[in-house]
Amino acid sequence: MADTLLKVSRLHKSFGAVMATNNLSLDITRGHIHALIGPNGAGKTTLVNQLSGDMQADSGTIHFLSRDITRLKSYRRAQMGIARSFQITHIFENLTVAENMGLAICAGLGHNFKFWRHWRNTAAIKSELPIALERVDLIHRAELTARHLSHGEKRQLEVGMALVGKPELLILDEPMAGLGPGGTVELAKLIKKQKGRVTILLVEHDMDVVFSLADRVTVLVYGENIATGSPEEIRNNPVVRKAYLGEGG
Amino acid sequence: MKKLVIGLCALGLILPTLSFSADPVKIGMITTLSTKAGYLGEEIRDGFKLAMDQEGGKLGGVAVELLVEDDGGKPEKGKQIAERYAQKDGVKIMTGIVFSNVAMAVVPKIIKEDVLYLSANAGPSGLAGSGCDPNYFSVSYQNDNLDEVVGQYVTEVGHKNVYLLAPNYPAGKDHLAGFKRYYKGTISGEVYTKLDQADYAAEIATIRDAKPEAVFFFLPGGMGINFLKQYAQAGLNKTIPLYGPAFSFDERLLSAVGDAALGVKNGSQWTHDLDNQANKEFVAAYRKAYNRTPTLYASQGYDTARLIGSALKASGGKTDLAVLRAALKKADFASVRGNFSFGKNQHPIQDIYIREVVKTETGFTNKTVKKVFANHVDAYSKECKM
Amino acid sequence: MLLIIEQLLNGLQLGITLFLMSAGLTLVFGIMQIINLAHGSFYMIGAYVAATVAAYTGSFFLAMIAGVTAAAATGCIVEMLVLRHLYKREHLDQVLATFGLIMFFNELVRIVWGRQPLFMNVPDGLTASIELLPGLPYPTYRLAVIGIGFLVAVFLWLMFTKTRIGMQIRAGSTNREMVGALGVNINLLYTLVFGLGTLLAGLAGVMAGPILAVEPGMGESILILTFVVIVIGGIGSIRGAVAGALLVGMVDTLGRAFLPSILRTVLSTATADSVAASLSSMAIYILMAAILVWKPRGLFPAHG
Amino acid sequence: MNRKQITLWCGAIILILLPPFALQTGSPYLLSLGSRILIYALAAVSLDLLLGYGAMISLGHAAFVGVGAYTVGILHFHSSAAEPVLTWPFLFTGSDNGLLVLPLAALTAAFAALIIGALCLRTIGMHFIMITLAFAQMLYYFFISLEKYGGDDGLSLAARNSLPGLDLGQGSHFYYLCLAALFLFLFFAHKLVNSRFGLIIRGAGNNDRRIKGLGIHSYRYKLTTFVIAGGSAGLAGALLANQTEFVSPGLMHWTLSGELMVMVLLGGLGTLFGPVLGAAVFLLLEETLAMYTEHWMIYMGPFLVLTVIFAKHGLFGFLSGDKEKNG
Repeated sequence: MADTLLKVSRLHKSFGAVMATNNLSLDITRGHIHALIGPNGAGKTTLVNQLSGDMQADSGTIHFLSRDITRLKSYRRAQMGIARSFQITHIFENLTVAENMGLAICAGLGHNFKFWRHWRNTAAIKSELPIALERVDLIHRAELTARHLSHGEKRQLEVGMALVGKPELLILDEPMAGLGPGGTVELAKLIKKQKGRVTILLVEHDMDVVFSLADRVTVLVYGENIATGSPEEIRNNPVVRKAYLGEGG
Repeated sequence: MKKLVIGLCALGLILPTLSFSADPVKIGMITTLSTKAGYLGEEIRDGFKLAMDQEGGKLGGVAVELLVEDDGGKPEKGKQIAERYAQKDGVKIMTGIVFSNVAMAVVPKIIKEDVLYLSANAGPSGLAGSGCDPNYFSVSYQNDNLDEVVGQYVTEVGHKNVYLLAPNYPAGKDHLAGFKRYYKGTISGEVYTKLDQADYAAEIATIRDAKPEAVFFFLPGGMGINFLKQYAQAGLNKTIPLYGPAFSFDERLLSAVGDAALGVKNGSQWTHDLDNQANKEFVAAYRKAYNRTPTLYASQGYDTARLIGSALKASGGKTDLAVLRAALKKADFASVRGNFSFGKNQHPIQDIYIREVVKTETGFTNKTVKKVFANHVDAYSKECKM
Repeated sequence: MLLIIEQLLNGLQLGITLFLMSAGLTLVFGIMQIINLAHGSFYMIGAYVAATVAAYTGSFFLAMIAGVTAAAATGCIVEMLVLRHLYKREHLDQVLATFGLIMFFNELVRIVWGRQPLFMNVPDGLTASIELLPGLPYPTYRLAVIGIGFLVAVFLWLMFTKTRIGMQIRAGSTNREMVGALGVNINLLYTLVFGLGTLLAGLAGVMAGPILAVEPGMGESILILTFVVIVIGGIGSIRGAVAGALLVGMVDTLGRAFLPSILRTVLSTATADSVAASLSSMAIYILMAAILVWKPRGLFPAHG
Repeated sequence: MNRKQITLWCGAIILILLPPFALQTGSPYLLSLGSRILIYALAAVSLDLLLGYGAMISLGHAAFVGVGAYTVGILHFHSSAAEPVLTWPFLFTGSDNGLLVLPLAALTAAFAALIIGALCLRTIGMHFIMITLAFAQMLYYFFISLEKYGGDDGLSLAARNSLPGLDLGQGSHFYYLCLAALFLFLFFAHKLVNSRFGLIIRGAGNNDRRIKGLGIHSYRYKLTTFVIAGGSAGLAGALLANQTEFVSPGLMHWTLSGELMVMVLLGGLGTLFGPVLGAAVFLLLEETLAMYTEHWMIYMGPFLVLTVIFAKHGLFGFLSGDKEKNG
């Protein structure tokens, strides 16, 4: 393994009798777009939550940049360079678009106990904010309260916020969910632009998107990693076809 | 909404300018009408009003206007009301405060600002001793009086040891101190409970275990109801007699306690069965007006009003403080307590009785048992430098 | 020794009374996700109506039916008129609206029944004491309260684990929209849950009537205590309410019973008495703070 | 000038011109009522920082008002009883000097907020509401049993604190002190909520999970806000003690916390200036209703319920036409 960014070994997580994550191991290579697919209830979001630190694993380890992060809190992982978007849109609905993005920039600045100066007047924010807004095509919406954005724009904003901190690993949890065809195309373009610049773990239902974007694909069924490989390998893997693609068509 | 705001603002601005138009002498009553103790203020107010109504809105032949406001038992609120009465309404005579802590917050300040205060209930020691003042009169009692009488009585009855119970706040400690001043036996236990406590099972079990000859308690209002009921339910009222000051045994409270208080002896400066002409008239008129037997609080409100009447008569309706003070000091009115005069600290010198809770066809009430103190002077009088 | 047993029993009894009160509140908190400061008002209404009916009819049973019904009916009306508008609002709005309701109900009671406390007698047949052990008499009525508390706990447990409506209610607490989609009339369901919660509050009020003063504002004295109970136990959990209530009942009772004598061994009598009094009045709040620092979601958190 | 600015300027001018008006019309009571409104407004604005920006629904804010008030009361008690507060590590005999006492009151309250907040902020949602309530009750009972300082009876102050160049015993001087405190705090709070710190607090109030996802440890920011709000509530308490010349545990009772919340919501949550209006309307309403009927709560209660249900943006939102919170 040349350059493994994230290494998951023998991860377990159960809720009562339900095994949400079952002896799961997974390597993500730096620079790849690594897709995670699986039927509903396969435990994709549970896995993502454990990677981001929103949930603690029962056993097993997670290494990031060769450091054991299994027990670290979510904000510490974020500081190390793991950014995530949420399945259900998770932006600051009551703040403006610019403030949302500003917050994401602040997060990268670290020391934020600045009580006096208007947040826009920080040099770093002044220079970065327009670029970050431009990147996700929201500069014309900057002063709108985020809750008034369209669904697709909210997604763009969310991905944009995740990108601001120049994360090592970006976890996108079903970013296309609920988007119309137009929105999906826009967002796929946005993700493709990031390819090579940032490692992405993409949890996605839309197979066309997955197979067009991903370098590697992992298939999750009942919390188990049943296959990992290139899109081509996965497409032709008989186990996967039976367990998953056979059902979904 | 906007109109309401504007209206309120306008009201706030207009009201102060209206205050100097009326002729009658204004009397400001700050009392407790809400919270659990709301009925205390109601009694005082109704007693006071009765005296006014008997003269057709006058006291001592002088037209008076009674302003009443609820302090909610909060000292801060009491202060606000007093301030408004004094500054906005130009009130020179105030009365009505139920609780000592409210009185201690309100009275020292207003009597410095040329207002007469006549207490119709609270008689804290802080205003009876070195804190006495020419502008302050207590028409009711000094707080400890009603405990002192029980202390004396319990000694006379011959109980060798007594268990004491009061809420954990300064008034609770004062009341127990009053009892101890005249009680000569030993104290077998002294327990302070949480203010506003509801359940007394733990204390009652401890009392049963301590086996005292008698229990003295000061638990005013609802706390007293809870304790009396639970004490009787535990069956202790048959073995260890209870004693207390009148505050847990007024007629309105007794109706809520029921049989549980029967036979309990308590100390008071007044009971509705006292045999004097003024009292008979008062009790009859009160029952007619409000359809209930007056409590000691009502009697205090009534006496306060009549005392003010006597002073207004002497001053001819003028609010000249020096004249009013001199007239008040004479206590030239027929008190429903019979014997009544002011000591040098302007607290009452009066007879104090032990009475017993009985059941009559009209409900639960008190019956006078014995006059224990005649012309009793409170313990703080000698500290007063007036 | 006997004293210790008696005090433990007292603690149990206080705990059960608190449970009666908390059960309804934890239902409303946990299932409807709504903060109801006015829960004590329904307790008060139950007690007032029961005391009035008892005074007219002399029957405790009728009084109980009337008190419980009145509390539940008022609860349903309040749910339909006020709370229904607040489910999707923030907790803050709920706090304020129910704060307003407290003011309203306290004053209403004062207007309707007057300011003085009401009387309510112990039901006939329960007035005496039972000798549990030689030298340990215990008031029969208090034993009855313990019994009713047990019945309510069992009833609630059965309802939530064994009946269809119980399942629907629990499902409704996790996902309001989903249950609605399944064809359950969610508005009606919530009215019923709130009615049940206030019914339990009313029952607690009726049961407390013969022991405690029936007076305006009686709800608030016990309200704060029940908050402590359900927060310690874990909001929305019946099991937690039982555990929290017993814990609070025990700590409060035993603190009051034994702290003074324990402290007297190390301090002078007067100091011990006043320190003990302060400590025991703060004891349950200290307990609550300690538990929440240790387990921020209470002892038995309801979800997840 | 837009409608919001006009509203603000009108409010400021009315507040500044009240004393001359009161003196002109011979109604000194207006001044003490005004001072009280300003003090409650200060407490309500500080609570708005928690409620409206950080979404920390504290039902124990009155505790800090009480701590501030007691600082004034206790220092006065010691200075007049000539009994030192501290003999170690240095001798401190208590004080009536406002330059010392008022900041000290704010600091003491801030310190109390630091400890209480550090524990309470471990919880969220309903638990947070309840635990703040419990801590306030704890302090309430603590001060009730504090016999030395009057317990339930409270402490009376013989006179207000002294400040160089001012005579606080005079209604107008005291009024302007309160007004200055309120204006300064409003200015500071306005700066605060628009700073980077404020941005993070608003974000945490809006979506705490997302803030953590961004790698920001929101606990420290929330705690800092809690301390700032507690400290300024303490200052309000210190002023209130001076205004009534009296302190008692009643200041910490949870119903006062509830009333402060009412003021915030009535005026407009997350608007900073709204709570000032809310405090004014609430106190005036209480005052006027109580004059006309002793059953004023029967009107106040439903009024609150209706305000919550219908006036989502509070009175300030209504007057200024500003419908977005956190603006």
